[in-house]
Amino acid sequence: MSTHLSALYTELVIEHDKRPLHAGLREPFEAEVHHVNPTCGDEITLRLHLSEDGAERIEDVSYDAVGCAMSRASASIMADLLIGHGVEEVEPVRTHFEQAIGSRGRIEGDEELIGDGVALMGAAKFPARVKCVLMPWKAYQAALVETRALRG
Amino acid sequence: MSTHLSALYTELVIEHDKRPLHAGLREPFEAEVHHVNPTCGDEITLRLHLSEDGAERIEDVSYDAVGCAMSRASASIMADLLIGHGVEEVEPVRTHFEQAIGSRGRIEGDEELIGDGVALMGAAKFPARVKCVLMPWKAYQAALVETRALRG
Amino acid sequence: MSAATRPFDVDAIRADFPILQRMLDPETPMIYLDGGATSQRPQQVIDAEVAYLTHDHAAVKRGAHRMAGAATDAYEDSRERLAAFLGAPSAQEIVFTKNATEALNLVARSLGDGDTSTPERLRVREGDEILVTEMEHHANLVPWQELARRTGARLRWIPMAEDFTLDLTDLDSLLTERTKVLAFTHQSNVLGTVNPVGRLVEAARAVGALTVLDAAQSAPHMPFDLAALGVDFAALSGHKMLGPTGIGALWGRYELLEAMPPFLTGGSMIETVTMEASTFAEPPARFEAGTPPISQAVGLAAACDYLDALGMEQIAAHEQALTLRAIDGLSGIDGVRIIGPAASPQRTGAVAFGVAGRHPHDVGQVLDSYGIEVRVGHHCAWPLHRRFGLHGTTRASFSVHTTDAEVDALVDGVARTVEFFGALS
Amino acid sequence: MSAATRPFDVDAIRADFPILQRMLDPETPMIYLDGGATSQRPQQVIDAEVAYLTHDHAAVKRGAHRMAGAATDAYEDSRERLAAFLGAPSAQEIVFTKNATEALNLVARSLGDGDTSTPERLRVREGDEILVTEMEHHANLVPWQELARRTGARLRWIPMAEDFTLDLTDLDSLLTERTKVLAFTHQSNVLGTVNPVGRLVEAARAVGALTVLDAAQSAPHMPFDLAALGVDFAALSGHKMLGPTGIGALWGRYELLEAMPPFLTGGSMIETVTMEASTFAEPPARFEAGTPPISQAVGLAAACDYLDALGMEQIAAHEQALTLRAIDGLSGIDGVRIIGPAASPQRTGAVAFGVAGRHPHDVGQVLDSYGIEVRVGHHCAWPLHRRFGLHGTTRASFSVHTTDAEVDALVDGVARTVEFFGALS
Ligand SMILES: Cc1ncc(COP(=O)(O)O)c(C=O)c1O
Ligand SMILES: Cc1ncc(COP(=O)(O)O)c(C=O)c1O
Repeated sequence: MSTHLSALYTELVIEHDKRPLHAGLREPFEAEVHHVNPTCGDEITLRLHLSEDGAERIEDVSYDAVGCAMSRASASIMADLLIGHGVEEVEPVRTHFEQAIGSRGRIEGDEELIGDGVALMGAAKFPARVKCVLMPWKAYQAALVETRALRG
Repeated sequence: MSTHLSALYTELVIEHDKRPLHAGLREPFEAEVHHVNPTCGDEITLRLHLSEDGAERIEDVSYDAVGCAMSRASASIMADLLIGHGVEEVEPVRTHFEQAIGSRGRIEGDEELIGDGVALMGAAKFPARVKCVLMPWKAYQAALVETRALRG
Repeated sequence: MSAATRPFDVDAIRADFPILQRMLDPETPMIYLDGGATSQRPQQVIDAEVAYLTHDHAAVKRGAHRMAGAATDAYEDSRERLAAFLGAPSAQEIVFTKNATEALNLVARSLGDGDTSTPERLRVREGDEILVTEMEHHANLVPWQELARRTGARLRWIPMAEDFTLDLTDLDSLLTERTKVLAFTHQSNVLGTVNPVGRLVEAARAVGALTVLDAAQSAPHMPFDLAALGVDFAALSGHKMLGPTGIGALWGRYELLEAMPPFLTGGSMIETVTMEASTFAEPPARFEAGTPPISQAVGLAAACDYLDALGMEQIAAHEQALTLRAIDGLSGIDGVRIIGPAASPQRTGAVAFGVAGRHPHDVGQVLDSYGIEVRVGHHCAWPLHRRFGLHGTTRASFSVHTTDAEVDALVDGVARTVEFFGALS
Repeated sequence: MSAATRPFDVDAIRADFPILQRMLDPETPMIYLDGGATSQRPQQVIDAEVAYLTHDHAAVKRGAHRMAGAATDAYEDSRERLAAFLGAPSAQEIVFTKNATEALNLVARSLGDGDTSTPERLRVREGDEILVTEMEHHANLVPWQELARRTGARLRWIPMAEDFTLDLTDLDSLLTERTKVLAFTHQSNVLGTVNPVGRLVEAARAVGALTVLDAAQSAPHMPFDLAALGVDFAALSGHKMLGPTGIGALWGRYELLEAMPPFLTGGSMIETVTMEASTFAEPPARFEAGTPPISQAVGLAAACDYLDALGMEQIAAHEQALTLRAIDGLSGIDGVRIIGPAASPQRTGAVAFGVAGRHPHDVGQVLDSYGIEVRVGHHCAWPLHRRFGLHGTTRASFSVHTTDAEVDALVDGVARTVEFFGALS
């Protein structure tokens, strides 16, 4: 097996793909978004539930993801990184993750910040896969915008 | 002066350009057509008058040509070749002229058939000029079609 | 189309394609099995374009100088060359476009743009129907959806049968007196299915409908004779037939083109222009607004020469043998399912397949690590995939330069991919 | 735009253009003064395209394999490169088209195709007005005539003044609350006149009209900064800026592109497709249906590199000096009349002229016999010629590789042409 393959399909990725965390669509939620990757037809439906107290604590991220191992693993890892944290608190995580994955391998993923997310960094060298990995995060961002719009 | 130039602007061409035969628009006529060369904007208005007796004798070809020396000379030479002859009788003239001028110089013009028309054969090597030279002939053909349609 | 003038020797052919020397990484040679998406250009095509550029380039049709003459000749000779390759009755029926997509859009737009001076059969309006098929590439579907939306016409389609061919059972009720156009692909870019052109054309003619053939996948891979096919329009792309990107062609019967309104407007397609109004040139100029893809036309003509020298019969036979070899090999792998009709002499060019429980993106990724470049996803035929409950497929497609060894590497690679994921889970 | 990185040495530049070695016949070297129609490609541009083709070619955006990645990178990097060259705020505002003509058609069609979901300012309808100028190239006139015809909008135009500049006297009454679009050329392809972009943009903004700039003749010949120009859209062609044929570009403000309906439809521009309906991708993908001109984009990026290395300031200065030299020389010849504004620092690139009593076709033919390749006719600006009572003009246009000696040969050639016809008549 060539090296780049083992860097892509790490045990962690396969594990998240097989047993995705927080998968499924749950109530309650404020916003539900549906994103599609037009190149490959992958889809994610994602629901976001924030705390009612104005602190914007992410109470739940539930989702239904149809796609490749990378995109499913990414959704699983993301949900786990987000749930239980404040929106502002996870911003650095999101930003760093996006930067690292978009860097073509120039920026290494910081495990302190993005935890299992480092397992996805093998995709950074494959632009087509970067899109797969980012799709759940784009969906989260869109859901956040909607939720905030809703709450005024 | 380079050789091809003298082959193009022969004395005959210059003569026909300066003192075009049968120029001007005259009555009577059955059909009047207006042709334009979209590349250079050259224009010809041409009127055709055939004998009434069914013999299709070309009684008159009158025209107003705005264009380069080649196209004006061509109109002049054509009118002179056509007037006074039967439509069927001049068909071989027209066909030979078109073939020779479109042949890139492979077919020489036959002076027996096309008279002064041979003076235009220098244009055969210049596709853009071939269009100039052919414009009056195309106008004649169109006028012939119209006249025949009119006469039933 | 003309008789082959060189032996079909794959090693010699491979030597013509400089990119085949490419290594994906220091250990991995490239096995390019994605000619269905875009083909590679042989040195002959590259050289023809460079020769034109270093000797004859100028603006076409607009100049009177000798360079303009040389360039116009090069461009118009390329039109003649393509016409001969396709078996078109006249070069004046060939319109150069930027790709097959533009060619299809041209027809779809023009049919919606007519006015009272346009013959009825070339005007699609409310109450009319447009018939396509469920296997179309988006390029031969979305323009018709848009035409229907703009005009109020109704879009209908011939459904797929379970065996991956068109289900023609209800053709008679799908094709009615209201049908103005039947647009369909010659060969599916996913399944490899070749559609029964003769039968479809006959049925369309019976109701007076125009036929538009998407020949993007067929013209480069089989003996192709427009006169024999009997359609009214055909579209193709240069970059799928060993020619340049940036060029495609629409072929249309002259008497139809002559009665159609223009699509793109601007320089070189006009007859007269005033500030108030313009009139338009005869075809093909009417449909070629602006400076055309001149050097690309020269490259495309060289591609026609290249293909004809090998012989389209020989190319079809070569690619068919590879297809059957691939089907044979892949069917033997547990968990692999061929998406397409059973092996048949009609089935050339491409093999799509699925690996049980595995997303095509992942399959493609693993194959890529072995150097095998195949395409994954819906291949711009999303409705077709949805019809069969698929999110996507993996597709290998074969070219003149593909070898048996490469097909074997594909089969071996797929087997290893299945193992790879088996070991991981 | 960036600072020059190589000296402006015309001999060295000429060595980059292989076609300049061309002889028209054994005695006649070619003097190419028709860069305004299409430019020649330097070896660097040819090489970049060939390098891409022999190393990285594959289909873009549709594949997951490494070759598709390499090709997509090459294509998207070219978009970045062109954006930087033009001073575009974002590469996502660059749409690759086949030429400037398609770019202008794209805007004109899209503005006529909206529905109730389209913002009012991006919808041209009956009662609206479209303003152009009398000096436009057909590419920036006919598409607007057609838009007016299709929608029932009214086409108006800014007339020419006697001094060959736009007559802006009545601008206030021409530009009204009903004006949806003001489309105008940056630099006239015939006269060399550079229009006052700032003033026109300001006036258009004041009435809420969109501005569409035809930059086909300006972007290749002067420092060009979209941000500073302030227009909403701009169109250009690769083949006029030392790049390939078969590629052009539309630049548009992202927020406008984002709200506009697509033009060509098909693969790669969709979001989702079902048989019933489709939704479309974000710009620029939304406007790039089908396989794009990939290797041509790479060539165009190399052309941007080439121009930037020489420096656009330096190029403008060089071409301006040639223009003034030509005007100076030609004005000295009896019977020659310059068609264009008086010599000024604004006037670069092209000189059109007439020879008394002689049709431009004949003038061009004689010049061609001396090896001087100039364009004759109405240069796709027929209304402009008609306005000045001209059937056509002869136009010399200058490029980075044009020398003083070539301009002198032109002047000498025109003098000899006048003599030649004088002697004959
Ligand atoms: C001012 C101007 N606009 C538009 C065009 C059209 O460019 P193209 O033919 O490359 O589409 C040209 C060139 O012919 C031009 O000079
Ligand atoms: C069957 C079919 N039709 C149309 C197209 C569109 O071709 P292009 O992208 O060159 O316009 C393709 C290729 O993508 C195809 O396979």
